Amino acid sequence: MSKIGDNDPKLEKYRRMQRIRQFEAKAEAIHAQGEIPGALHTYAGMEASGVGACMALRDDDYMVGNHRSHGHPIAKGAELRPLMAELLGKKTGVCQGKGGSMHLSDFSMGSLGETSIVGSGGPVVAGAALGAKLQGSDRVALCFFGDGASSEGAIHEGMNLAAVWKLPAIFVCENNRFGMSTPTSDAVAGENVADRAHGYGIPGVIVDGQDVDAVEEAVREAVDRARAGKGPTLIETKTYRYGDHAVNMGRELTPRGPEHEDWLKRDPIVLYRERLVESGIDEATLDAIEKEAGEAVEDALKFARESEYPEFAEAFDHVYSERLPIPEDVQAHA
Amino acid sequence: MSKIGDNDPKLEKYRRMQRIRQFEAKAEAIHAQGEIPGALHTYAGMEASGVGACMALRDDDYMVGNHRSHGHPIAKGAELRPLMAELLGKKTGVCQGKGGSMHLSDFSMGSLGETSIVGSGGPVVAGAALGAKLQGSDRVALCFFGDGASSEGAIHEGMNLAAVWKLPAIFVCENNRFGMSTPTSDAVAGENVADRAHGYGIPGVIVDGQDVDAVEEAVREAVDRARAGKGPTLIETKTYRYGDHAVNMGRELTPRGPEHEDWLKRDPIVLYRERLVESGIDEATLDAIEKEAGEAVEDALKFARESEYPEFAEAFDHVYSERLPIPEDVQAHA
Amino acid sequence: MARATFLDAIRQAQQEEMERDERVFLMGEDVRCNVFGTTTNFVDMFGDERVRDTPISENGFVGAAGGAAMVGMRPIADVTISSFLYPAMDQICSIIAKSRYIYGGQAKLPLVIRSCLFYGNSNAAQHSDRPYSMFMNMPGLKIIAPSNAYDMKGLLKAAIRDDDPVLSFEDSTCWMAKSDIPEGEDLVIPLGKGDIKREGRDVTIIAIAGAVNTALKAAKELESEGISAEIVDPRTLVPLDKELILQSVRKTGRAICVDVAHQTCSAASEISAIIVENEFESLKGPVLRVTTPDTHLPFSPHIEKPLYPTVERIVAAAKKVVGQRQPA
Amino acid sequence: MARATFLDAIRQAQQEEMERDERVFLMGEDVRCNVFGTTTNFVDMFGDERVRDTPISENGFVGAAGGAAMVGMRPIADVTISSFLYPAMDQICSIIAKSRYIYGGQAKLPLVIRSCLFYGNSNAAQHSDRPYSMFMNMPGLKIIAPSNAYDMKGLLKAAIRDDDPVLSFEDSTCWMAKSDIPEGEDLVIPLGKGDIKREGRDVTIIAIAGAVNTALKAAKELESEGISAEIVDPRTLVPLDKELILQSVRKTGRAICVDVAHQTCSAASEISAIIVENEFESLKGPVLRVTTPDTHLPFSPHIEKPLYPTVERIVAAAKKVVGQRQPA
Ligand SMILES: Cc1ncc(C[n+]2csc(CCOP(=O)(O)OP(=O)(O)O)c2C)c(N)n1
Ligand SMILES: Cc1ncc(C[n+]2csc(CCOP(=O)(O)OP(=O)(O)O)c2C)c(N)n1
Ligand SMILES: [Mg+2]
Ligand SMILES: [Mg+2]
Repeated sequence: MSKIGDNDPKLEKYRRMQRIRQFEAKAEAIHAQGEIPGALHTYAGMEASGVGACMALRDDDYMVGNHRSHGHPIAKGAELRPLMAELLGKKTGVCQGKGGSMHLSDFSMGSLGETSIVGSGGPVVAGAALGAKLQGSDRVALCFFGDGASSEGAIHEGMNLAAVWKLPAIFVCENNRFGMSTPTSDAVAGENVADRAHGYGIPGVIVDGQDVDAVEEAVREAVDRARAGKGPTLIETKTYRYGDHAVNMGRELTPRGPEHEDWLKRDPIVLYRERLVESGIDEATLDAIEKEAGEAVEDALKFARESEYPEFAEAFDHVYSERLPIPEDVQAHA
Repeated sequence: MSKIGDNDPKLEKYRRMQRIRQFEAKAEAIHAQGEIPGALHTYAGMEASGVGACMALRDDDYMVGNHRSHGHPIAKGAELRPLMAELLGKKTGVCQGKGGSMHLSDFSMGSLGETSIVGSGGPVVAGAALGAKLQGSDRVALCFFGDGASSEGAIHEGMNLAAVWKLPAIFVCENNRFGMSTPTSDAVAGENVADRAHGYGIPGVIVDGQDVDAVEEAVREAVDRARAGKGPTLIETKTYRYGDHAVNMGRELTPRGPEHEDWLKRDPIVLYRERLVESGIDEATLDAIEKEAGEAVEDALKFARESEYPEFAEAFDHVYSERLPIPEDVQAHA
Repeated sequence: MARATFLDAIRQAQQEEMERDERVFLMGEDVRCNVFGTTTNFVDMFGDERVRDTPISENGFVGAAGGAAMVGMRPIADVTISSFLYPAMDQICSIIAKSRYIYGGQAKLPLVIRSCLFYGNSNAAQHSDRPYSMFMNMPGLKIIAPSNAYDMKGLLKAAIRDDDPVLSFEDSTCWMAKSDIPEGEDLVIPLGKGDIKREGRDVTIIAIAGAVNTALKAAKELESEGISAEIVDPRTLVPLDKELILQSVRKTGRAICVDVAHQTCSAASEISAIIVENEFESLKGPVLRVTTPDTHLPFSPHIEKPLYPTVERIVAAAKKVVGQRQPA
Repeated sequence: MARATFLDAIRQAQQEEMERDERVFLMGEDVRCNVFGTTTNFVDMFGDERVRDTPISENGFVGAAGGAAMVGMRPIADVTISSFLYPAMDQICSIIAKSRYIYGGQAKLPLVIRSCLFYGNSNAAQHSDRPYSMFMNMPGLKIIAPSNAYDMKGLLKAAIRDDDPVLSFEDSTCWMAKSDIPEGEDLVIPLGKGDIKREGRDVTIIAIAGAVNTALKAAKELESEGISAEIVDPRTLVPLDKELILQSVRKTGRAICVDVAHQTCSAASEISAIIVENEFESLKGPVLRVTTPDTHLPFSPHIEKPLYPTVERIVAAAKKVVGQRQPA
């Protein structure tokens, strides 16, 4: 399926941000109507962070994300159908209905999980980078984690491990100013999460998380360093989430200050579109991409809706390599 | 029991270092003969670190240490009898024979544990400091941990918690150049552990760990800061352990480089004695203190040897506030 | 008496104990914003020194609860969802459970670690744990797992007053259920005392936390089929009221253990082992377990829900044991 | 055939599998210096990329084993002493046990987490844990707990070749005991197959890890008193060879579960529950457990040693169950 401006990385960035935004808008709407079970943590406002970072990666590079999991796979280039089907708990979902909204991880795109245990991606990324190194490949592994996650021991241990072993890892802290309801400054000591890098003797970089090019550039530098065997980098993208911690919760958890409006004015997609237009791309192309993204979302939803739910026996698959025996009394009453 | 030069903090520092050195020399000797069960991790070479730090504390300040637990309580002023009795597994031991060499913790001296799980003191110290703050007292809490321990998530979490809450805590990393057999540089990313402080926005101080006065001064400054409500400090004492990771193991674990001899030349007790003599203290006084320390160790050993072992039923005390019921079949064959 | 939900019972217990004893304080992630409704107006009432939002570092703040307890405070650490106990496992097992012992009684750790059992609602495997049996294997911890609002309040108050560390597992399937709760009165249920939730003659059903309510429904259905089930709710898992369980089994001669946790090495397994060890002579049939099989919990609701113990499975198990020796 | 110790069996298994498959590598604290003797000359043979000393960060390097496995490696993570699994609990439970499932089979985690059961030698409560039953409650992990050098080698090789994560619990009381181990031959013992360590008629003793050796001694003593004990060694705790256990109980009609772990929610409890659930009709007496009581382990050897299952306690338990229905 060829797409408008295929192979143009500039347009690709726009496309992916659009896909994230529209995918989630749809998801939020049908979640409100009860079509998606469980909690839904949206990435709206943070698209430049994920897309900028992933555009600096190769398709075969590794990536681990977190509970706010919709943006990362789309940023890395994943198909929307299996993602939407996963949100609906369908068998055709990217995780066969086992993972849901917090775990939209597409391994075919180099993902190694979107893990909903805060901070738990740190060691995994160090390990993936170690694996790449031991295999003599030049792949790198990138970890998305939140400002709140920086307080977890797992992030510290992952960074220390990567730094001491000079592993090809990139740690991207998406600082969206809150961990659930708690402002970053109430939970994270120090001015910037990136300042932690100093203690590990690795570069610490702060970047405007609303500027997809700036994020891409910072990550690209880190990727080059990593591929050259010079070890990890810690990058902090200063960004903002528009929605509450999770959407459709019936009450507001996150206290918003006056800066809320300022952030809305610096919408990453609007900013980037302006830049593209300034650089000579015509509005019609961008409109077409936007429309195409909307159609892809609709297509994904249709696919998801028409897909089957998993069968009960599948609940016993993937605990181990072979299906677990199903206890008789459970089977009898399922 | 009055002691030579009582109330003179200068002599007290010398005394405590002597007591540690001689207590451990005796312990090592009788451990070699099988009189002390379990592993024995000695503090020889590191006395200035513990004594300097503890001399900057008040008796009622809190402290948590680690598996290398002999030095800290003596540095804080503990009696030797219960410590030696503990090494021998006696009922009169400071932990009633439950803790042994890795856990010489005297709560009457403000200790809140010498915990042998590497790094696990970090959160405890943050909590003790929080407790002091909530109680409106001006006590501070100090955490001794090793260079190796700095890699543990628990240390990171404890420091972040203390920093974000501006707790009266002091983190003293005793960098003795190895974690078991592993050189610090192979396990700990960054030049200095103290550099981690930057990431938490707290002071990070490096101090000569062989100079008891320098350690005391650095810790005193941190204590003043803490009591004034200005939050924690991370201090790294650059020091060295003379013995292997644990003594009497039958083989050498730690690879020693040529710097071994240099460290021996900078023995903290010898250095301090020279300074005292230069400052006008006469040798006889210092000899007397040394002798007195030796006698105290002998007295402690005699006490320990003459003490009873705990009774079997005591194995069921202190799991909870009340003694556990002893299963009949266990009791019958004990 | 006033009707109150399970969640409100938690709030009441915390509030009353914080009013009663200023050493009690509360910390956890997002407790100020009152995510689940157990800290309504707490910041106003107690100030934000005693109602503390923590960094996202469970090992850090749970361990800090241990440290604060050692210096004379009585912390409540709110770990929200039980799955987040794993990052805190070391401080719970190495420090909190063991410090009193390892230091020969010098340390005291009066603290409560609260977390909810958050299963059954499409939260997927990383958020659906019911890990209490892991902690039952670790001496030094007391454990409560109440099944209704009344017990929740009384046990939580007892836990906060207890001089030992207590883990409180709060079943989210019970959150909205209401009980009559005495007002003003001091409702404290001693740790270690189980409760007969329903008397019966033919079979003893020992059920844990939310499973008690499923078992009660099953008992009704069994009643209509002429089988009289006694429902025993241990309420406290450590210490466990063995005598109450054994007494009931002596009477009925048959036992079923119902537990929403994974089967292997579950509380249900433990109770079964205790029964057969002590009441073999009374048993007229096998002790059966109705548990969640040893698979993870999937997101998709259609395949998640049938994994937990259901009324049907309990009824079938009861018929199996009762039928075995006493055909209808 | 050559005599080799349990520790040497571990070394052999690791060496042979590292020679056989270059995806296998080893990491842990101080593995290069070969603390316990399971990595003798490994750095020379395999280089220090494949034999890695880690920082002291169990959650970090155990999780890194998970990450490395996901990209196609087959790591062995050496966590030295089982007590240090607690800091790594989150990566083990949330990532390693669950990733294959939560991602619908996209993730594969072939890795081994080794640690020893380091009890009985005055190491005090923080270093004496035997926590396997905690992990038995967590689906997605396989668990081996061998009792002799032969089994150790064969099971560890199987574990390294297995496509799922395996926890290897290595009982330090077995370290120095020797077995005949076939040389050159490829000794691989399939996970999930138990072993009858001694045949008998009157009572089945299911024992775990080091307890197998205590049980074998007890069996000798029982023999001299006219009681014939069958010793069943499950060897693998997950998956558990239930059929072998039940078969034996069908024959003897009596069962004792011996386990050096704390009693509550132990493997012994689980095995007891399985037996009574499935073989109630065969049972001639109660299933008894001989375990370590639910206290911590003290440093002082005089009070530590009597806490573990002893020959005397096993003999007494056997006499109790055999005597009950079949007086001498
Ligand atoms: C170990 C753990 N603790 C707590 C939670 C509950 N939780 C889910 S998301 C979240 C906030 C995370 O904040 P941050 O890392 O900044 O990511 P954000 O949600 O802001 O993108 C919390 C506390 C969790 N999932 N895992
Ligand atoms: C969590 C944990 N992991 C591993 C160990 C084993 N161990 C005991 S001491 C030690 C080295 C500690 O090094 P460091 O912190 O530098 O302290 P030092 O012994 O050098 O004083 C190790 C690895 C332990 N006790 N706890
Ligand atoms: Mg955030
Ligand atoms: Mg060290």
